[in-house]
Amino acid sequence: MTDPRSLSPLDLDTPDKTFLDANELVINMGPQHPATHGVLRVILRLDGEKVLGLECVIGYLHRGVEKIAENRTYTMFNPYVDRMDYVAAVSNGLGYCEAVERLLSVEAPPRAQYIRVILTELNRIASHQLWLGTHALDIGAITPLFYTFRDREEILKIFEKYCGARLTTHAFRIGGLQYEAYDGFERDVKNFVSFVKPKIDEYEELLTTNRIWLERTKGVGVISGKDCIALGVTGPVLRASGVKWDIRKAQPYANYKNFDFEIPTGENGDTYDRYIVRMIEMRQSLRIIEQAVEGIPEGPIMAKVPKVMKPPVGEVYHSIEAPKGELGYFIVSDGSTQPYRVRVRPPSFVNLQALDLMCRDQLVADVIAVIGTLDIVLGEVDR
Amino acid sequence: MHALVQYIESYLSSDKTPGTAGNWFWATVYVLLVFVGLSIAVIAMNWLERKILAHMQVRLGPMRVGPHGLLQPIADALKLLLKEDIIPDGADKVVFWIAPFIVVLAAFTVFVVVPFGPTHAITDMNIGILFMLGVSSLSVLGIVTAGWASNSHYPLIGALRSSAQMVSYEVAMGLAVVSAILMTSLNESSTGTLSMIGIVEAQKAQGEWFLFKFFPLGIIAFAIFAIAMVAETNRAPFDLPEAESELTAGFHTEYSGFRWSLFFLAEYSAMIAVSSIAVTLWLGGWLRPFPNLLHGTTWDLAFSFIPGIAFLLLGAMCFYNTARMPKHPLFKIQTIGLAGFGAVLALIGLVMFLPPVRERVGDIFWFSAKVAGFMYLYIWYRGTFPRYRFDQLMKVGWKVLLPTGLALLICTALWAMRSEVWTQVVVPVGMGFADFVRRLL
Amino acid sequence: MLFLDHIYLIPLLPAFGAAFMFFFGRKLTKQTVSAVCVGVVVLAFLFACGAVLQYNVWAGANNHQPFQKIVYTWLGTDTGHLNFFKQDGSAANFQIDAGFLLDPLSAIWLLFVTGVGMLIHIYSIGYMAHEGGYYRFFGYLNLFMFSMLTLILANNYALMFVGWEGVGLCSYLLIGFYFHRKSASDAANKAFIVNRIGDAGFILGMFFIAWLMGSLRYVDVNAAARSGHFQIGDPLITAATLLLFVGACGKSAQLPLYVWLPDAMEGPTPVSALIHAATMVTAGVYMVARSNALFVLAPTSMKTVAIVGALTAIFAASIGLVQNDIKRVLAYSTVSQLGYMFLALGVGAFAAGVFHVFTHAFFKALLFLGAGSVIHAMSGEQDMRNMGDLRNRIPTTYWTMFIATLAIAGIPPFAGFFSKDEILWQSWATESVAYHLLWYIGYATAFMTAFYMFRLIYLTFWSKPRMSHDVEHHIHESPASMTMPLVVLAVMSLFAGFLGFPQSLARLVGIHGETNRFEAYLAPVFAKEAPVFAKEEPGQLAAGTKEEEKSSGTEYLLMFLSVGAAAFGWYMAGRSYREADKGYVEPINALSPPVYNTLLNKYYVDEGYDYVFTGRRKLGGVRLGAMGLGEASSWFDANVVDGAVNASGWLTRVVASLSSWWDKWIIDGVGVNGPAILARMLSYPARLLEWGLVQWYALVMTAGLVGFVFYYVYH
Amino acid sequence: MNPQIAGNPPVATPYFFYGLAAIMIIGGILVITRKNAVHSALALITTLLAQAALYLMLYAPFVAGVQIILYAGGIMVLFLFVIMLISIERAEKERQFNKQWLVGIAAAAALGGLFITVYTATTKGRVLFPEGRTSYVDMQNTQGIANLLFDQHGGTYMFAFEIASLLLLVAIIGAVVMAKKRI
Amino acid sequence: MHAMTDISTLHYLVLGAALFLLGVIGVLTRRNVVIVLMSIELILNAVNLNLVAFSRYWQSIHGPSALHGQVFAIFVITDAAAEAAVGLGILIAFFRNKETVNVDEVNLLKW
Repeated sequence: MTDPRSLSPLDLDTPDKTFLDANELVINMGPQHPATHGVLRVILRLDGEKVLGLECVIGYLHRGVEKIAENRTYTMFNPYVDRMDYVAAVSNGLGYCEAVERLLSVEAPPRAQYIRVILTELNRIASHQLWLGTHALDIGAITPLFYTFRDREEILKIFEKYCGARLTTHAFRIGGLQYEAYDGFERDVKNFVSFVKPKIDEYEELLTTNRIWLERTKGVGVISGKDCIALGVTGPVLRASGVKWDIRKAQPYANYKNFDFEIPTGENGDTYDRYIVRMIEMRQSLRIIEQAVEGIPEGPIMAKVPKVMKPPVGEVYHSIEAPKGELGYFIVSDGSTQPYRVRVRPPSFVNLQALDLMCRDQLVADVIAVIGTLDIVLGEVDR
Repeated sequence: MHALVQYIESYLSSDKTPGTAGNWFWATVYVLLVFVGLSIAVIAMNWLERKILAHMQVRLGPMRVGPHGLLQPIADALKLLLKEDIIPDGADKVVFWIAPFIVVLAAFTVFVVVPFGPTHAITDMNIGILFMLGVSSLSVLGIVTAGWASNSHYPLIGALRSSAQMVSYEVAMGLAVVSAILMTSLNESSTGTLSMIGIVEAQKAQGEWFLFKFFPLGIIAFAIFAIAMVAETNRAPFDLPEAESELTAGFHTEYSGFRWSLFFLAEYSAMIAVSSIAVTLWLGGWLRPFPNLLHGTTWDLAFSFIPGIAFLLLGAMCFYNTARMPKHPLFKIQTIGLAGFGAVLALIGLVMFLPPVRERVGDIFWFSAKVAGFMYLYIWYRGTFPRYRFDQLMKVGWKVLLPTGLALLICTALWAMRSEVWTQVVVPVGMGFADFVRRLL
Repeated sequence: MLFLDHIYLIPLLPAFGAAFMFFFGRKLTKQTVSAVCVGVVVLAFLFACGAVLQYNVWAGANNHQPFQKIVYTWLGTDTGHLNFFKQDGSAANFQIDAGFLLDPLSAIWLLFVTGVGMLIHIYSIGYMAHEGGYYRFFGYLNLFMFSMLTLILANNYALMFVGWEGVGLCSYLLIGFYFHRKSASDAANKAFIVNRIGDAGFILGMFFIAWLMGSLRYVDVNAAARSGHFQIGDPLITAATLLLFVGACGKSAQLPLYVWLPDAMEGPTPVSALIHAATMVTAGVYMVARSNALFVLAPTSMKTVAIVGALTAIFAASIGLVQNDIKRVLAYSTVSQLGYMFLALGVGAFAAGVFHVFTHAFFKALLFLGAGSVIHAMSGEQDMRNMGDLRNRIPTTYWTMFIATLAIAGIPPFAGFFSKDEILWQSWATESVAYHLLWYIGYATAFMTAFYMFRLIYLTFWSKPRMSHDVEHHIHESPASMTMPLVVLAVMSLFAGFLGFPQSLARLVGIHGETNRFEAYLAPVFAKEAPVFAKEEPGQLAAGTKEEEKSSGTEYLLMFLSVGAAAFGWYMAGRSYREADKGYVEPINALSPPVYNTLLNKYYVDEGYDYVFTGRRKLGGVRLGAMGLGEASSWFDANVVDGAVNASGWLTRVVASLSSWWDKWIIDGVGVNGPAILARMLSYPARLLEWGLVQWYALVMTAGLVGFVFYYVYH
Repeated sequence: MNPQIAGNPPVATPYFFYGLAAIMIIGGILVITRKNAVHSALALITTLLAQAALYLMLYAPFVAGVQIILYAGGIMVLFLFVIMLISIERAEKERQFNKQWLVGIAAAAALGGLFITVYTATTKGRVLFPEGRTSYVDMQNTQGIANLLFDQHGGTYMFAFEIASLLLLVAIIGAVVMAKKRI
Repeated sequence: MHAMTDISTLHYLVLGAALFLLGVIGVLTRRNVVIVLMSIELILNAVNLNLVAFSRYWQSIHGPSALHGQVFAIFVITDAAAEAAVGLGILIAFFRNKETVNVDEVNLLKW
């Protein structure tokens, strides 16, 4: 048997030989498929149940967000970014706002920074909870989905109370915040922290030592740190492969350098390690939230920003650690009120490149597990 | 009129099943009863699975159709019957038609020999357990043809998986069953039997459930069977053939409406059927708990009240929930419905206290209760476990269960023959060895 | 005598390291690799020190003969498979041994090769720490050490040639270490091919020697040469020495075969330091010095050596004036300094040439290692135009390099001053006035050397920072494993010169007696030549005879002049480059752009070679050189040779088709196939029973069944 | 009719026999005439099940059970599996009968004629196949077969049974060796 | 009730003969190997039917334990299983090499 990694890229013209001879069977998964998390289409080339290679076909959800940006003012474009990774809308907004702030050379006041951190970390927990539920569902455990959605609801309630929206929040403004934290915001956040801590143990009880879960995830979709770096994979996937890279630590933004937290890493880079890493990340996020909510300073929530934003001519690349990995914004300003070009570096899109490598030589059922463990959001992949 | 009553009474006091007795009329009545009972059981199972699973998953489950969604299965059934029946283009129409019927037929036919009581079976066959295994294995044919006839990749893979899985686990299942059958021959008078009723009678005669016989051999056999039967019915965590995240819906992806509901019916009937086998072989079938230890008329009387009490408790639960219903006018009908349902249950409970009834429904109640326990297990598995991968499933079947089953069979046989083994093997060999040692010295 | 008796262990230790890397290197960690490879070289160095000390004791008791240790005879007449006849027709007892020889000349080489090699090995640990192919690199380095030590310690030309080829191979491997870079592999090929030309000369010269002398052992050859049997100016000896010198030109990068050395800078910097500055390139010098007994018999060869050396020196130095790549400047400097050494050899000042080799090894290795450290600090940047103002960022590197620059420029009292001055003085001191021209050339070169070296220092360490932001951010001093060798080498550059403290200066400061210890130590190797000159050709060559030195006054003047030239070079460089900022103007460019461009493009020598020798470019529509020859022979082959072949083929075909017709229709048709067709027709009925269709068999079975039942029922 | 005294009534009436026989014959004809191998296999399954019912009528319940488990549940599943593995679209479009089909049918007809003559023949005053009447014996069929196969004193067919197990082992290995692409 | 005559052994024999003939025709005329194998199963089943019928007849003469015919039938079924496994294995190997299931295209001893 030749090493499947040495095979040429998927050749879709390969004739579908007889099922028996089954050297190569080409199967189309998606775009309408329960396990592809949206409208991802995967063309699999199989030898029996073994994956020889696969190709992702994307673009079914393309809305031209980057192009739209060129015809909107900086302020007007802000809500659009929420629609990319819609399960982590707050993170998207944070990245965009900070990028434009850098372009304008302003900095949000400390109080705004703290509230931003709290909301972003809450959103990270929400994103991971959603990931856990759907991932477990893909592998066949249906119950965790309901547990996680129940607890995610509490986060969405806080969002709703804060800004009125639950999913596409548009929580931040360039230069700070639009809304002051409502009365009892701190109390709500503290309550949530104490509420969700035992719940995370509950998820782990269901899965972490479950024999079938271990068999389905250990050694599945292994990717080495080197390959991760070569492919540009970031986020929990990279960390599970043993690379300690988190932008919150590596290039601190907002005021993450004021908080004490750890970056979990895995060893084997398999699906199980990614699961563990995300579970620990949720706990670490709670740690950050606890510290942040204790230390919210008083003061203004909005920096001095001109009504009509005309950033100086120039360009800026700013990236943050979104729940799925490095989310970067590259904005070119030509001095007018509208950006000349906005380019988004979405973590899901980049991480999806690793799918082929991770699925080679695995079984079809593992493809499902691997898609789940990559934690992609098609809105962000296609933009 | 009197003659009719007398006829019925004479039948009820018979000690034979209608099939054994060759009574066509009663056999037909029994077939109808079993069919109707089974359908009700499947409907109830449908509702219960949804409710129990929902409560495991911190949600309510069906609540709208009828009080606490009690009428939901009926609504579903109506919907399925009224749905358009789609046959995909390019499908093999004849086979596509026949396949669900094969599955349903196989699932229902096995109930011909299921003993709900010493006389409460349609017939008692000489080869009862063999018949059950054989006919239930016929459902593989239906699944394979269904998958093939759909002319689509996912059903075909699902069907192949399903049949490979069922064929594989049948082997382990068969070995576990054989070791139980071996135990029936240890009766002083009997020479062993394949008859379902005979197996239960053997347990009664030997004074213990086969589950506890030759501890721990009986329990191991039961465990093998309990695992294999989950795989055999394609239920979680062995539900690969219909793993929706991989194969959409497995072999019945292309089926809809009435024909789909047949598959549904067959799946649940098969679950009940294999649970019945387990109950019959290891859990003493219709026997009430401790029939030998707590015997005597007083204990009989005490135990015969339990079915009625159980129904009364169910009725009481309904009434309690009725009281908890919202007092809004919109809920009026539901409240009344729930109360009515409770009343019916309570009435049934009361009827079960009547001496002629309570003396005869005890067997059926205990059998059904044990089967219901298995049904709950099925639901519990589904709420807890992720799904196995196919190679892991095959590994469990062939590398774990099959060798264990073989070893178990040999151990059971040796244990059963231990006196012969002792007198004819161990003692002569030991004597010979002693002789050898003596000569050596 | 432990060390002397087991002298063969010195080359074998690195050979063991190389073999270990070859077989197991891939699996080893970097720590293990460095421990093994550096360890064996350190051991070799210690062993070499021991051997030299023992030799000195031994030589004192044995009339300063060379020490020989013959391990086994590799090939020779006494093995019975070889008959050897000399030029005069007499049979000779010709032998080639795996033998080792230690005398003052090889002792000096042995010490600085192992010593500098050891330092560079240690340096490489730090330099290569983040590179791929770590074990490969060290394996090659060890293999190089093995080859070089074989070259040095061989007791005959044949074994020397083994080492000679070995170092060539290692040089090829190490230049092409980054083989994924096209430029690196091209440079490696170039080095190998150019060396091959020189090697051809060497091997022919070796044949001449064997033919003339009947032996390749140094002791035999020297004895024969000094026996007076040969006349001075013997044409055969001249031919042999000229051929040997061709080999030396190839290996030591002299005109016109120097072209490979600048390109060899594609290799890692430690390699440049070890092979292409300190050790391997001096192999030519070693070989000529080793053959001194022959060379003195051939004055024409001596002149050639001197002239080529002087021309190379000024030629390379002038190119070095304008190069921008820090390593290239050093490469041309190396070529230039090698020219000096050959100049010294050519004028008969063998000891002076060897002394320059010795001092040059230290300061040039130091310069290269320092350049490597700079490159390391600059994140791989090699262009001096993008450096500047590094002296405070990497002070150790700066100071050590500064010392080396002072040494190479010839500022007293650094090592270079003594050796270079000795060469200049010796070339002036020759009788023939024509030789004074060589002194002028050498003098101009000395000025240029000072200029371009201080240009390097100013552009790199002084002037304004011109590097990009990112690079500037990362500037850092190298690790200790890299700076430690720098310091050691700097100390050596400072003090090595005092080994050859000139007699005249010593007199000046009031010291009497033998101060030029170096020359004295080498005396047993070279001194014997003097009488030969004196007798045969007085006045032509000054050689190392102190009696014929001119007055000390002239020597002081010359010293003062050369120091003045160096100082003036320093001053000029400082004036031009001290304040250089982005977009500074080269002074030569400002003076005369055509000259500048010619120098910048290295006198267009590479292009010229492409036109004339390789034929890579067409000269007026005609392809010359190797490729031209290939094209011509290809045309000849395709048209003339193949045409003849095709014609004979056509003839054969015509005849064959006639024969084929006869065979096909008459022999096969009637004679062979006829019976076969007959047989097939006859066998068809039998075939019906067995024609392979399963169902036909079943049918036959059924028929049989019918028959049997029928018989059973009705019989 | 009193169920108590039913005793051992005939298991089935002749209607059952003729009905089952008709199913079997029709099934057999379908097996050899269908283009689609899956249809053939389904027809064969029908035939086999009907035959199992005939075994029950012949008071051979154990054989009937084995017929269902092994034939219908085992061998035919194997057949269906293989049919699905090989693509049959092409086979359906081709000629279904071979070139000597006429000769084959003629040979079969001759055999059939012989069967008829044999079943109706008498030789030398002796009826070749007597009109045997089945009588109904109540017995423990399974135990009887078990006694023949392996009773305590060696069993009449014990050796044959062991040989059969060996045969099955050989068949398993052979099938695996032949069907597997890479061993 | 018993309007028809009872079913005798000969009835079964005739049925068996008919099945046997169908099987023979299938084996002799069909090209599809799968169907040929199924026809062989038909033949084996016809034989089994005869065996069980004779066993029944034998029982009526020699008593209820004379079950030799049924034991034979079980052996035949065993053989049928082995034959099907090996036959289908050959078929798969054949199909893999020749891409056909037609028996008359297998007229070479090796390919």
